[in-house]
Amino acid sequence: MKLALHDTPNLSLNPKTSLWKQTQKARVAFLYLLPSILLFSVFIFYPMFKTIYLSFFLTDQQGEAALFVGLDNYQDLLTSQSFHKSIKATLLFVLYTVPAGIIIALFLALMANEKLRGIGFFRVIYSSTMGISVAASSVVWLFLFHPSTGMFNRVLNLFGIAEIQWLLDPDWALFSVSVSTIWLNLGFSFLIILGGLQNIDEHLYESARIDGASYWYQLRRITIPMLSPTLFFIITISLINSFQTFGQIDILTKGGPSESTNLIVYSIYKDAFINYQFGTASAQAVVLFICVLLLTILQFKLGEKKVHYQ
Amino acid sequence: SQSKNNENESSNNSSEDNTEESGPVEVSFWHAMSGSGQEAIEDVVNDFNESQDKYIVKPEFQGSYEELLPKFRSVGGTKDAPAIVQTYEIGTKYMIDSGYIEPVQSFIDRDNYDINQLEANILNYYKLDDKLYSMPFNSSTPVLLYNKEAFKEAGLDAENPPKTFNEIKEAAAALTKKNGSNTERFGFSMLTYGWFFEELVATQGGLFVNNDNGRSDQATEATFNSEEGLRVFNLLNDLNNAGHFGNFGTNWDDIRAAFQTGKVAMYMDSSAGVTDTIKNAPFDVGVGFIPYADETERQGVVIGGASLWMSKGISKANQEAAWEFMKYLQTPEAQAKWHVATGYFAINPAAYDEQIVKDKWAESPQLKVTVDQLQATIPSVATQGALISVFPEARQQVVTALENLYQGGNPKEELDKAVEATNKAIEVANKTKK
Amino acid sequence: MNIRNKLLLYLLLFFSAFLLFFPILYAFMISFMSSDEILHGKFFPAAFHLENYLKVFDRLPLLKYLLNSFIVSTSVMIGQLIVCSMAAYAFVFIQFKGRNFIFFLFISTMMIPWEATMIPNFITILKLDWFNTYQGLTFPFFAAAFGTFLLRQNFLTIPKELHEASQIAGLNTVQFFIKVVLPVSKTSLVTLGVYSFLSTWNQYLWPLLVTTNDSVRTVQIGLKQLQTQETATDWGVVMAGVIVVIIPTLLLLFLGQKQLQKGLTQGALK
Amino acid sequence: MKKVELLNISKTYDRKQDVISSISVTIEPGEFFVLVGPSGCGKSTILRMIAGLEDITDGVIKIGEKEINDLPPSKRDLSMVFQNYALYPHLSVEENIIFGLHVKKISKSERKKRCSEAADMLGLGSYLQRKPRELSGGQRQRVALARAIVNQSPICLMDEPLSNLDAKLRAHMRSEIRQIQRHLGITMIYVTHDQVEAMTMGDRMMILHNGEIQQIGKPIDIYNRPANPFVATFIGSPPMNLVSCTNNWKTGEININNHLRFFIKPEDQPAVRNRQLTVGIRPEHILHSSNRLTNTIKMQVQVINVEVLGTETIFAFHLGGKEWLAKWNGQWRLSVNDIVPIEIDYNSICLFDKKTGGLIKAPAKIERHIIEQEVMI
Amino acid sequence: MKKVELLNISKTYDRKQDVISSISVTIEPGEFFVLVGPSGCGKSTILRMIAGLEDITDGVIKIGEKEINDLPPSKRDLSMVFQNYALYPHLSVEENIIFGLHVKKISKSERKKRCSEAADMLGLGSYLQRKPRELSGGQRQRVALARAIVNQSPICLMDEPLSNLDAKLRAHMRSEIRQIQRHLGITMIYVTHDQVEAMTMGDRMMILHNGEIQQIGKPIDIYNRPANPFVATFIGSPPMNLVSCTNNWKTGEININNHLRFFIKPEDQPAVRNRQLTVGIRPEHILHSSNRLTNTIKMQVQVINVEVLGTETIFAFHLGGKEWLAKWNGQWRLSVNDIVPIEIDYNSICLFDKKTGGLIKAPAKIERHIIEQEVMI
Ligand SMILES: Nc1ncnc2c1ncn2[C@@H]1O[C@H](COP(=O)(O)OP(=O)(O)OP(=O)(O)O)[C@@H](O)[C@H]1O
Ligand SMILES: Nc1ncnc2c1ncn2[C@@H]1O[C@H](COP(=O)(O)OP(=O)(O)OP(=O)(O)O)[C@@H](O)[C@H]1O
Ligand SMILES: O=P(O)(O)OC[C@H](O)CO
Ligand SMILES: [Mg+2]
Ligand SMILES: [Mg+2]
Repeated sequence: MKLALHDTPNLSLNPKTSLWKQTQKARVAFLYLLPSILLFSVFIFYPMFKTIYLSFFLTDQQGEAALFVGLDNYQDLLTSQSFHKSIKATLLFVLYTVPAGIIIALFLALMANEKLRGIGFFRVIYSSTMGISVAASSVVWLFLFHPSTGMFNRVLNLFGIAEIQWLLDPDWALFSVSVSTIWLNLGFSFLIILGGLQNIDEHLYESARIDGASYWYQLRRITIPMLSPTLFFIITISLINSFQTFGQIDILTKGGPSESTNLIVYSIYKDAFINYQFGTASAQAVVLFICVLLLTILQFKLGEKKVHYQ
Repeated sequence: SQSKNNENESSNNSSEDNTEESGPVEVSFWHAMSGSGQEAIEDVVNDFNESQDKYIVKPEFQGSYEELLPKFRSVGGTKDAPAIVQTYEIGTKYMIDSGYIEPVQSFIDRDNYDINQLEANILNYYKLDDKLYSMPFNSSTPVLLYNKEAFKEAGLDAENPPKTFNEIKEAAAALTKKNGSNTERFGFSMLTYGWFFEELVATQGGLFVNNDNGRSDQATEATFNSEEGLRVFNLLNDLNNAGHFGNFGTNWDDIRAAFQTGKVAMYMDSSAGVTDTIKNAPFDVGVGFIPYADETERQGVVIGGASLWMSKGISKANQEAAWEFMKYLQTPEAQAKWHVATGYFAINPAAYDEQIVKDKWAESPQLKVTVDQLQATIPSVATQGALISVFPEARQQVVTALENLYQGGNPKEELDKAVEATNKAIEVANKTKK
Repeated sequence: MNIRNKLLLYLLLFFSAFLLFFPILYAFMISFMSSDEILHGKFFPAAFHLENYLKVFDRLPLLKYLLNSFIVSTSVMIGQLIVCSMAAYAFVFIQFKGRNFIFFLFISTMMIPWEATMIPNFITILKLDWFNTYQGLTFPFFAAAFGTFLLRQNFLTIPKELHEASQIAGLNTVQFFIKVVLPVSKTSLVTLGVYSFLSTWNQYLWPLLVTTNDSVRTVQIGLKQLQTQETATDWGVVMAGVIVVIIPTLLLLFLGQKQLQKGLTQGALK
Repeated sequence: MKKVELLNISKTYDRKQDVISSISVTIEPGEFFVLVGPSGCGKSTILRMIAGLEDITDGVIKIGEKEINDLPPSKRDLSMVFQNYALYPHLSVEENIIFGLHVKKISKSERKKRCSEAADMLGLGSYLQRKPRELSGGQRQRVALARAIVNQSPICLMDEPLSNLDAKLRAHMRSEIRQIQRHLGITMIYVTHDQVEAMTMGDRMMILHNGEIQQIGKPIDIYNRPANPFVATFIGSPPMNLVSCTNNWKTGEININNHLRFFIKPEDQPAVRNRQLTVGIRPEHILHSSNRLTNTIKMQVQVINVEVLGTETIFAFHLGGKEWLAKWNGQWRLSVNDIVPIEIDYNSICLFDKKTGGLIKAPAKIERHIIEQEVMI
Repeated sequence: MKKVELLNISKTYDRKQDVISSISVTIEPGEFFVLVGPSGCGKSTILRMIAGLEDITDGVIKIGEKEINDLPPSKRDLSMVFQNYALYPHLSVEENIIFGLHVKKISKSERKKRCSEAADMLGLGSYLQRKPRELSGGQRQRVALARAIVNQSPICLMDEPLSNLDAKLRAHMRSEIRQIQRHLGITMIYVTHDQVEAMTMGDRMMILHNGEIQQIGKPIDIYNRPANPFVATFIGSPPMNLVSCTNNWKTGEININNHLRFFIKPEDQPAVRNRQLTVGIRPEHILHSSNRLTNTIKMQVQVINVEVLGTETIFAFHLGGKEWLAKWNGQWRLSVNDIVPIEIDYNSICLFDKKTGGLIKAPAKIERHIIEQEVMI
């Protein structure tokens, strides 16, 4: 699980060996990578370059570049209040969903990793949200959040607590969307973490148990370090996914109220699909891309140190 | 083999002329109707297909209005373009400018088709420079829905709903019921949707954009922060501050549920939603005209909903099929069926004389109010509706402004902000226009 | 573990399971209710009417949608497993110059929001004349940075002795890949398979874009067709649709889980 | 210092076949108890049951006076060296060693001290900061050993702790472990397959075969009086030569395939009456015929294989349809096919009951030098 | 049958310290070559370089006449037993064993045959359908061994292949491996830390220490003429006793800490002149003083530790400030603190140069029995 891959000493190749020989491994690797590279080029890199290109233009109603404006789109973004709001909402959203989601998933996975009767049932239940589409789940959550017939407000009423405008109050909306997102992503994180847990050598726990290490001590000194590659993976994925959340927003809030849930991706979607402003949409996409990229690099740089690789 | 089939199907839409020989001409009809609307549209299309044997129209759902448009934009002018496409009213300007569509006026002129049989107030919207670009299809307007039982309970006249802004305020005050900090029933509510704002401005005679709502010339500036617009915002602000306004967000179903469960006593809904609401609400539902400001006269409503457009660049035969279908839709029988099934207006008023409509109206007389309101509309550039290419964005700005307003924002400031943002979008759009 | 702890753990397990499963349970209940019951916010339906389900199947060619979804999801799953495992293999077991760079390039594709590339991709599909075809629905998803990343992480945990032993046994890279790496990584292949299947199953916007008619449309679009904007939504029917749509995936997850557990316990020798 | 008691312990993994069948043994406090047996006989399984890592299918385990069947491993207060080391791959050697001390809340300075003591003893001083994956096999094993040593638990379980070490280090470790065990008074249960370890380290030794106890006793007693042919061949290297024979109960003559005949001494005759016999003779008791000894069985055999070790020479020959091994001191220049004269002292012969396997006669007074008697210069 | 040639091979993992420093050796076709050395000395590393699993930092490896530095492992046509088995966890024992044959396109019946042969030989017959994780440590090792055996590659590398087996099985495997190797004419490179394996199996043996060759030669020659003190203590168990002494070049007297004095024979005197000496004596050459031998160094020592093995007794005593070990045949009833008379034959003494470590005098004619001369009944 190393990003800092070992470049093996044999790259200091014997000068006698021909270039053809030297590149043999690279050529074999290329064959393995070919399908990916082809598909990526067509469906990701090309559109990405197109996006970057478009971000320097104002586009016409057909979505074609019409007027070169240089960095104007970026400048506009930086001064645009609603983009600031977007960024803030996105960061908050990431902050709400990623740590909480992973901690809950870890908690569930730890429980489900115990060897108990019927544990399979719980594993299925805990991973079930993975099988539920954003569309389907958001519809259900919409119902749960419903201001007049929703389950949540009913429960609050039951306890005599003032109703909450879950999706209508800008102070609550992001939170509510986050809750449903955490729920939705839980299944996947759970499965991944459970897999990681099961891959830890049982002998290590045996040894620790003999030493008399408490559950928490084992958790801290063995489980978490041994799980760190998995955690690292799921954190990276969750971060990226969280930055790209779209479906829930579209169904639950459409970016409102008062743009409080207008995450960047949704803002991009709106600009591109509803307002036909591909130029600004592209500029946002590029900004988002750079943000996520930087964050991921940062994560790899910092996180790597804490991650133990087998 | 599946994919081969599809290729054949799509090539039917293309401009190859030889398809005429082989049986009936098949054309695609892209629409954005889901739920019961989709059922109704499929019924109507079926009727058409059975009524003759030269053409077969295939209704194809393409997502919401918002989702349909970018898709059409991408296939427009190619062989994958459908013969007929449904577009919401605020996409009109975009469609006209796109160059992908054939104005129906050319067929009207060719066939000397009499469009005067159609509802003038509807045609007005889709006409530009006396040229009809698309065929109106599913048209709606907003109306005021109220809970008659709540009216009685509050000692109000259930047969006489409030007409002006002030009356709304008074009624709302009377209808609001509190229980400690929780409000059990709000007097008034409005979906946080730009459409209702546009209608409330229009009914006062206010314009949304300059250049006669964009109808005499390309609109260059938004004008909805005029006094008419401000009155609407003030009304909502006052109601909200008084605690008489219930905010149920941007979701149609939420506000309907609120009304039907008695959480809201009055709200505005699309005429297309009236039938269902009457059916589902456990109490008597009253329907009234939308309110206007006390300072002005009632001008009426702008038409909403969508119309049908014909693609350009497809084969003559396909265009012919599209045209035949459009004509069929305007027949009183088709319209009557459509109106009864959906609550959308009959484009052809003759439909209202059909028996099924009469039966329906007898059953729920409230439905007639929607038609009355439309027919009572005074034609003007205000009630004709605005034509701007960036209409969707403008609506969004209004939504944001409304949301901010409900959170304690200043009406004037929020409105100005929305106008400013809209202006910017208009400016960009005009700049990039070819 | 003593009895008290066990009991406590079971309690926690049940409680979490209930919380987690509540929304699904709720949807399930609603799917049997009449609109009147729904409006009154009941939790248990008065009776388990199948009306809503009948309506759903009557309204839409749901079986056909399900079949399409199944074909599309399975294809993407298989395609992704093949393409991603090949790439991951190269990243782990072949040492070549620029490996880091290419890997990072791959990873970086994860950062690109799909919504941002949708329109150009749509046009590509259009140009390829892949409208209304399974290719159009599946091809763009065959290569996935996520899948490559996941498999790479797993391949890295394969003891290097296995690679060495295979090399000495005379296996070439392809043989080692097929005979050792893939079987040993069954777990993560299942994980990725389940993941890619489900995420494809759950797609909405892309299938909507590249199809214009029902021929290859997937079930999520059907779900959308049950909801309406302007006219009242029949929630009972929608929830029935939701249940119909999620049952196959839950089932798959259930079956996959068994396979997953099996795979997990067969983990590599330490 | 605690007693460990196994009462009728059984274990099955698959609920079909017993891996351990009803074993009872008491390991005394402070005892060094060695467990030997062929690969797969259940040694590790027993250790793991004592440690609490494996459920006990049947029976009772007591530590001290307490039944501990249901006690979790952490409460049993013991340390263990695993056959496959079980090092924490994410911790450095040092952290691995003091892992258990940490848990036991032992002060930092004490931890440091014990760690460096153990590391010195095991020659790990310069590897303390490495991760396990950067160590050679033997180095890893030493870390595992150090980890158990620093714990100073009253009971220590070791599963082939020296199998990957070279002879020199192994000899060193043998005495170190023994010294630590004595010094701390630890009760040690030690699994090994090394003859020398088994013979020299244990106070007592238990031989296991197919999950059943073959013999328990002092190593040297077991060597001298193996309870059955299995033990006889398992302990001692090269193993005891075993061959079945016919015996004439009347004359007391024993006949090995007509190749070798001798008479049972009168005092042993009652014991062999009515029994079928297996004859056993240790390789080192097959002597070079020197004419020095009397009352021996003499013959000439043909060498079929020779192995010359530094101090001794082992050669094989055929006798009675079986391959026999003989071990002579020193380096003999023997070649295959050489004819060599050998002699066997009757006293050094072992007799087993062919049917039950029971020992009938053990070697007597062979090479038991008693220094007090011999030396008096 | 192929030659393996190492020319000035060096290896470093961290680019700082050499794990292997400039080793050159030629392993002849069909030779059984044993590699021994203390833990961590680089044995596995050498095997891995030959196999192509580890890059060669410097030097050339040839197989046959071909330089193979850059040949991938799969092209080198050799088989290998890994120290930690490296079994495929997803395959059954049987599939593990025939894994390589599959690749080599060997017919199904032949695969079956070879597999069952190997399984029988290693006692794996009843485990063929199990997965590796259901096996005990020794069983796993046997699977790894079987896997290498069935391959019948011209070169076979084994890394401590018997370390987890019990003595009996190990003895059996020793001769089996040797026979297979001879039978197939395989060139075998064999790492072990077991003295007996090292002494008996190899045609030649190489002793490695800190990545450097200490000595190469026939095992018995190395035992008799160890090139330096390291080899002397490493080969032979218990190790040779080494002690430094002062020597008077004029009189030829050797003085070990004033405890032991003796004179160097005139013929050896020239070699020791001007040198500081280390004296070495193997434990088995410290004899019980029986007055039988003349010209020996006699003394009495006090026993400080005794280990009684079945055939021999090892005891320790202090002499010249060092602990010495002596090994006597048989079981001696010695106790700690006993005073025992010992004698050492001058011939059995080893002398090393204290500075260079070079061998000056090896034991002469000690216990080299030559059967032809002795036996003539
Ligand atoms: N998890 C398991 N499932 C099934 N059988 C097992 C399992 N673990 C061990 N066994 C079997 O139980 C028997 C005893 O195993 P154990 O590990 O105790 O042997 P051992 O005496 O330690 O052998 P070795 O000296 O080879 O390590 C073996 O036959 C083994 O195959
Ligand atoms: N991957 C590695 N990185 C750094 N050092 C290593 C690595 N592998 C081995 N070493 C070091 O190289 C030296 C030689 O290791 P090697 O495994 O060859 O020893 P060995 O002779 O096989 O020992 P053993 O008998 O204990 O298996 C050791 O000191 C070891 O710590
Ligand atoms: O949903 P409809 O068809 O009533 O239309 C309402 C709005 O006019 C859409 O823009
Ligand atoms: Mg074991
Ligand atoms: Mg090694």
